[in-house]
Amino acid sequence: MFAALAPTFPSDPAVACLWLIPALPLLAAGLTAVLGRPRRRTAAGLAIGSMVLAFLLSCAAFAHVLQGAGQGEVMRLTFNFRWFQFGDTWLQLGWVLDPLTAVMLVMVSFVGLLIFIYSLGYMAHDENFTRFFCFLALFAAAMLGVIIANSLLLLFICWELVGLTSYLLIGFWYHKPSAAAAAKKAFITTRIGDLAFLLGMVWLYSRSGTLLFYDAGHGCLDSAGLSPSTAIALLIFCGAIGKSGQLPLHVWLPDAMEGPTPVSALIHAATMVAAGVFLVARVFPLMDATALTVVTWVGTLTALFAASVAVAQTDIKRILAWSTVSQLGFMMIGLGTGGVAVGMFHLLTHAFFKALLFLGAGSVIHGCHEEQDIRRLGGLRRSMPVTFATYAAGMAALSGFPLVTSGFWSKDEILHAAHGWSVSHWPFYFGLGAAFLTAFYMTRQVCYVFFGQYRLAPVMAPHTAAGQGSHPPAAPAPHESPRAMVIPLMILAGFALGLGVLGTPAWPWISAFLEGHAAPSSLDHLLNSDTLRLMGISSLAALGGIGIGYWVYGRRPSVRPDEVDPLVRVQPEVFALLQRQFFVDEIYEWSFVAFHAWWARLCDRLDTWIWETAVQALAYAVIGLSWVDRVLDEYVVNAGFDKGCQGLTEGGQAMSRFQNGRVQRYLRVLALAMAGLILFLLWGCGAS
Amino acid sequence: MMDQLFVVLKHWLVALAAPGWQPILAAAISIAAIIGAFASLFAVTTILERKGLGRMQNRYGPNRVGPFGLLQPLADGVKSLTKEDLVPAAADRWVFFLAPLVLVVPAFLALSVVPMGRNMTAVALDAGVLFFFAVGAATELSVFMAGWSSRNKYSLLGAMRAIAQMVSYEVPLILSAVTAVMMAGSLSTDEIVAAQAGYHHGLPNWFVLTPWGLAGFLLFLVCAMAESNRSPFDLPEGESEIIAGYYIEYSGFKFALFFLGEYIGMFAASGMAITLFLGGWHAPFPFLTWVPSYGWFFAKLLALIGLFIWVRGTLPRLRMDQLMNLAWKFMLPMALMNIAVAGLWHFSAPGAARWAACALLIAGAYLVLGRALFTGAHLGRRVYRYAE
Amino acid sequence: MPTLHCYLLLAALLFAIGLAGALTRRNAILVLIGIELMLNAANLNFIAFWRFGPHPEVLTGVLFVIFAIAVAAAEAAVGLALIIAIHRHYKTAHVDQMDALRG
Amino acid sequence: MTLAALIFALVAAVILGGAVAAMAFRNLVHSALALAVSLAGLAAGYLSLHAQFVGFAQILVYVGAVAILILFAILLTRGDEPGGQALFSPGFLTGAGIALAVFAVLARVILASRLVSAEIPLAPAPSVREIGQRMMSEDALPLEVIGLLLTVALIGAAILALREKPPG
Repeated sequence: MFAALAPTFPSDPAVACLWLIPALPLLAAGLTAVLGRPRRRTAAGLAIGSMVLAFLLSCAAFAHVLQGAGQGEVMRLTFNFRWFQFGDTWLQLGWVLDPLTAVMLVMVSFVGLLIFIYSLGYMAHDENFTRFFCFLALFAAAMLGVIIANSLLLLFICWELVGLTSYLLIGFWYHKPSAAAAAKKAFITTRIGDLAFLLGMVWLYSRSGTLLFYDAGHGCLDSAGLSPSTAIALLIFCGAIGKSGQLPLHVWLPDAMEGPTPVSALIHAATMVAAGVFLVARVFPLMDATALTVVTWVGTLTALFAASVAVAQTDIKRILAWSTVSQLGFMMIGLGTGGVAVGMFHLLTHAFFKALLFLGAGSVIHGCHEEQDIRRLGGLRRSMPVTFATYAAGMAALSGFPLVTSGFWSKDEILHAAHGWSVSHWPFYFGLGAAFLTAFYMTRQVCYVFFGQYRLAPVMAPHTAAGQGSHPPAAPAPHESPRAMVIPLMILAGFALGLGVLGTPAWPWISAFLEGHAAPSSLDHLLNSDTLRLMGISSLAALGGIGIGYWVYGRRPSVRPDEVDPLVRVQPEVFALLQRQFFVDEIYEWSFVAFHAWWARLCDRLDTWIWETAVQALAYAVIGLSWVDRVLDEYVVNAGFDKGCQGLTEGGQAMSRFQNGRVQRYLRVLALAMAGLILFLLWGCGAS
Repeated sequence: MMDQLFVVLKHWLVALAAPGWQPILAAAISIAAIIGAFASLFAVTTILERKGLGRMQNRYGPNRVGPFGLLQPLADGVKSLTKEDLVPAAADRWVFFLAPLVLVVPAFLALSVVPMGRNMTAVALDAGVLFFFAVGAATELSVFMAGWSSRNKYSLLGAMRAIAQMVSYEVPLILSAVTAVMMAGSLSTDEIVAAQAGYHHGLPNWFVLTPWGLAGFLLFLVCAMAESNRSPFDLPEGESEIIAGYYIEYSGFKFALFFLGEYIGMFAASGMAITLFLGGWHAPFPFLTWVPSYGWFFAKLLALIGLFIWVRGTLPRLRMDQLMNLAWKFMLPMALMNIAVAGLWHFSAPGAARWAACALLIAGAYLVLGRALFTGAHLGRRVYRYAE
Repeated sequence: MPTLHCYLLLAALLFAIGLAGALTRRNAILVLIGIELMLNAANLNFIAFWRFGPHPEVLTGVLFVIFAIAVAAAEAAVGLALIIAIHRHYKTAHVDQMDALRG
Repeated sequence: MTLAALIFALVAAVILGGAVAAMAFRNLVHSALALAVSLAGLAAGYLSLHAQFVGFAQILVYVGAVAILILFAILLTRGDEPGGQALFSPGFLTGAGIALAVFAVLARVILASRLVSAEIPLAPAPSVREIGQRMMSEDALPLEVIGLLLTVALIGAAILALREKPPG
């Protein structure tokens, strides 16, 4: 696709083939779009096949980068081409291959692949199977495009595509009003951020004259690029806020859970929401101190806020959504305080274990007939053991169980960076609090879902009977999910636990890789005092959260769905506040939405009373004129014209009287003429 | 002396008359001679034909009147002269009456340009061959008149058939004659005959002894048969189909005239064939030159008539589409090819090579056209549109 | 002794007869016949002028007539074919009924 | 009354008689035959003018071909015409008058013309050979054109006379 436009094709095969990675899913999406609805196997085959190829190519690219790693500076291969010309300047697009891209590529394509496979099982009974896979493939293409983009414009294009697919997938079950509303909400909310993003981009272009990140020393991120600028950075960060659901634009993310669970896992946990973080990481050189401070504080508040809200939620997926928000806040803290490496490390680990958790939740929902309320679930430890084991691993990773989980190490990195932050210590303390709360609500959730006994009434609640997809109200006994869903769970669990080794203080490979120098492996980094102290503190917070959570919910699991939450007995108002998510939605409702409604009504009045009258007057004037014109036409022009035509017609008829196809008449005229001619000649001769 | 007998006789007779009337007398004498000679030849031919056909069909033929039935023609003549002359009530009298004359007169006229011996051409015209064909064209008119005037659908059909056939075969007839004209470089029959004089190591210089000459002769002969409505081209008077064709209604003397006209036409065609290809009145071999020239001419004429009779007794009648296909798809291209070959012959050096080349060309054309003619596709639907 | 005038007058008369026929007869074929007569009148004129002209040895007149005859033959063929086609279509051979071109 | 004058009188009589008959007969076939007679007379006239070749060509072409053609055309077109129709087209008197006028004018011109050559040049005897040479040398181009014309006319006539296809 791009290569066709390339004036000089890059010699490096890795870069040359880079465009294939998004192109393949795009092709799959296109082909699937023209497929008929019943062609399920073809659609799935196309999507998954394209994803497999993309994954292999990503691995190849990753290996290519890995070879070049470790020589002091970051290895960065770019390829730019001209898209179109306005005035005398060419607008250039391009793609880049550097450690950041490589890592993200591998992560996204791998998680995406697993989730595709998972969807085989989860969506097996949906009649819009093909459409679903078409959207998924399109999303994957767009996401990969975001990753490899070397131009802010190309990134923005793919970014919007991502937003579009997110909208389509949240509203996938559009027959549910809540789903449609959620999709609209997500779309509009992210638009707000994207508007700021666009402004920042335009401003950046006006400043630097190019939107390429890296262009042999002329890109806006190159060392020779323009100096960091607070305003532009913040505007672009607004885009990130919108996408990754930071305060104050977080409201769409919990509602986005209306979409199918694989979608939640892929888009709203692993990849798309991480795109914001990735964007900040990508444009990190543009960020100056002020911008980074803003990023840090936004992240901090989001982390704490979302974690506290998550404590009081009862919908299994909403809890995970809120935790996603808070984890994204953690990533922002990491970016703001510790730089790209820290944030990206948590992004990677989080992608894996959060995807794991969502898929586990999906498995639970799938097994319990679309039941999402944790108070009605319970005791699934026995009925779906694999799900339980993997879910427990994910939960441990999320709540940062010391040493054995990847979440522990990445979060520890962030806390470490926050602690070392020169500006303020509050992010550190808030982060600790958020970590504690994370552990607490995860424990609460696990206790509700997997311990105790099964509380779901044999008779289904109405809102579930009207449940998604084409599920028949089967026997209430929960069952383990099919293999297509279980195997990805296990793989992800493995990564969720083991991925941490890439970023331990003893061997910080990931940061080294991202910054492009060899990773120093030395145990004393791990063993020096304050590292240990921080590790201790964070593990204390995690273990404390787990412990208290178990003390509150695990000792005596609730037996009936309508049993009140233990916390309500302690602090009803606070709990209510948390349950209502600090009334943010309501505030927005009363402020912005109301204002908009009022404004719209005002415009409507304006339209009706002022503009319309003006238009009406004008219209009447024109009508009058045309009437005059018509009269003129009919009684003046037409009459004269008709007269002329009539005259012509009569003349023609008079002429045509001679033209009576009688050959002999013609012959007679001829003969007479000949005689006349001869006589004329004769007299002519006589005269001469 | 023997050779020029008749010429001298004529001159002597003419010399008797007054100068002013001499040309007219000369013309009258030659006309009388031609009429007498060919009328008697007609009588001979009829008996010859009837007996010959009888032999070919395992019967005796006429054998009652006179010795061996030799006086049969006389009897026929008397009979037809004394017979009642019927004219159909609805017939168009004048045309009906004129038709036989229009047939007979041009036939005799045509004979007048044929050289029957040394200096024995009745009317030595500069454009003799052209004249021959021109007057031959009048026969079609007479046939039409006969068929149309006697208000009989069979006769009309016969006339139509005959005219279609004649018109079709006139083209190859003339074209095949053109070769001889080309070679002789003249339209005058005398010069054509003169061009075939002399001998060339033992053989006469007749055109028929050259490839194009042979082909032209055969073409001319076939076309002559068709022109004179003789079997196998006797569709116009096919008894089994349309009784007697265009002269059903004729009887008595008019019928005899038609009969006469047909035979005279045949004689004329044979005479022209002899003139064009068979060396006219020239003797076939040098040592036979003592035989009078008219002797040779009439010998050849009788031979050709014998051939005509033989063919008539042998071949079955053609179908109409076959007839037309033969004319337009075989004879005409063949004649054109023949003209081309004659040109080649004329402009290439004498020798065996020329001979072989021309023979090969003609043989090739013959094979190709013959094959094309007899692939069944051409023997299929008949496209015959006059009797709509 | 017939002179040029005689032949010219004869030709003129023939022409007039043909013209009269072409002008008055209804049947298209007869109109064609009249036209043929006129043509032949012209031919006769050519021959007469050639014969009585100052240079009879120059054969232009004769050749002209020969060509004229050829052309006339073609003309007759095509004309008759036209008449037959028209008759087949309009079921008439009368020129006063063939007026489809009237204005 | 010399022989030549007699011949001319005969020829003229045949020509004019034939022509008038051809134009006046009610029966089309009679007209065609009369035409043939008239043309044959014309051929005789050519002969009397020492144009042998032309005369024979005239007979060959007109009597042999054109007359037959006309007869066929008559038989083909006369199939379905009710008898007793008007012989002449409407207003034929004017036509005849016009023809008469034309003849008068022509005669006036001829008689008024001054090309009265008292002495008749002695009869030339154009041999066919000369005509042929002339045709092949100077008039080669017209000859070719005539050949082309005849071919075209042949094909065209064949196509015209073909049966009409039923529409569609």
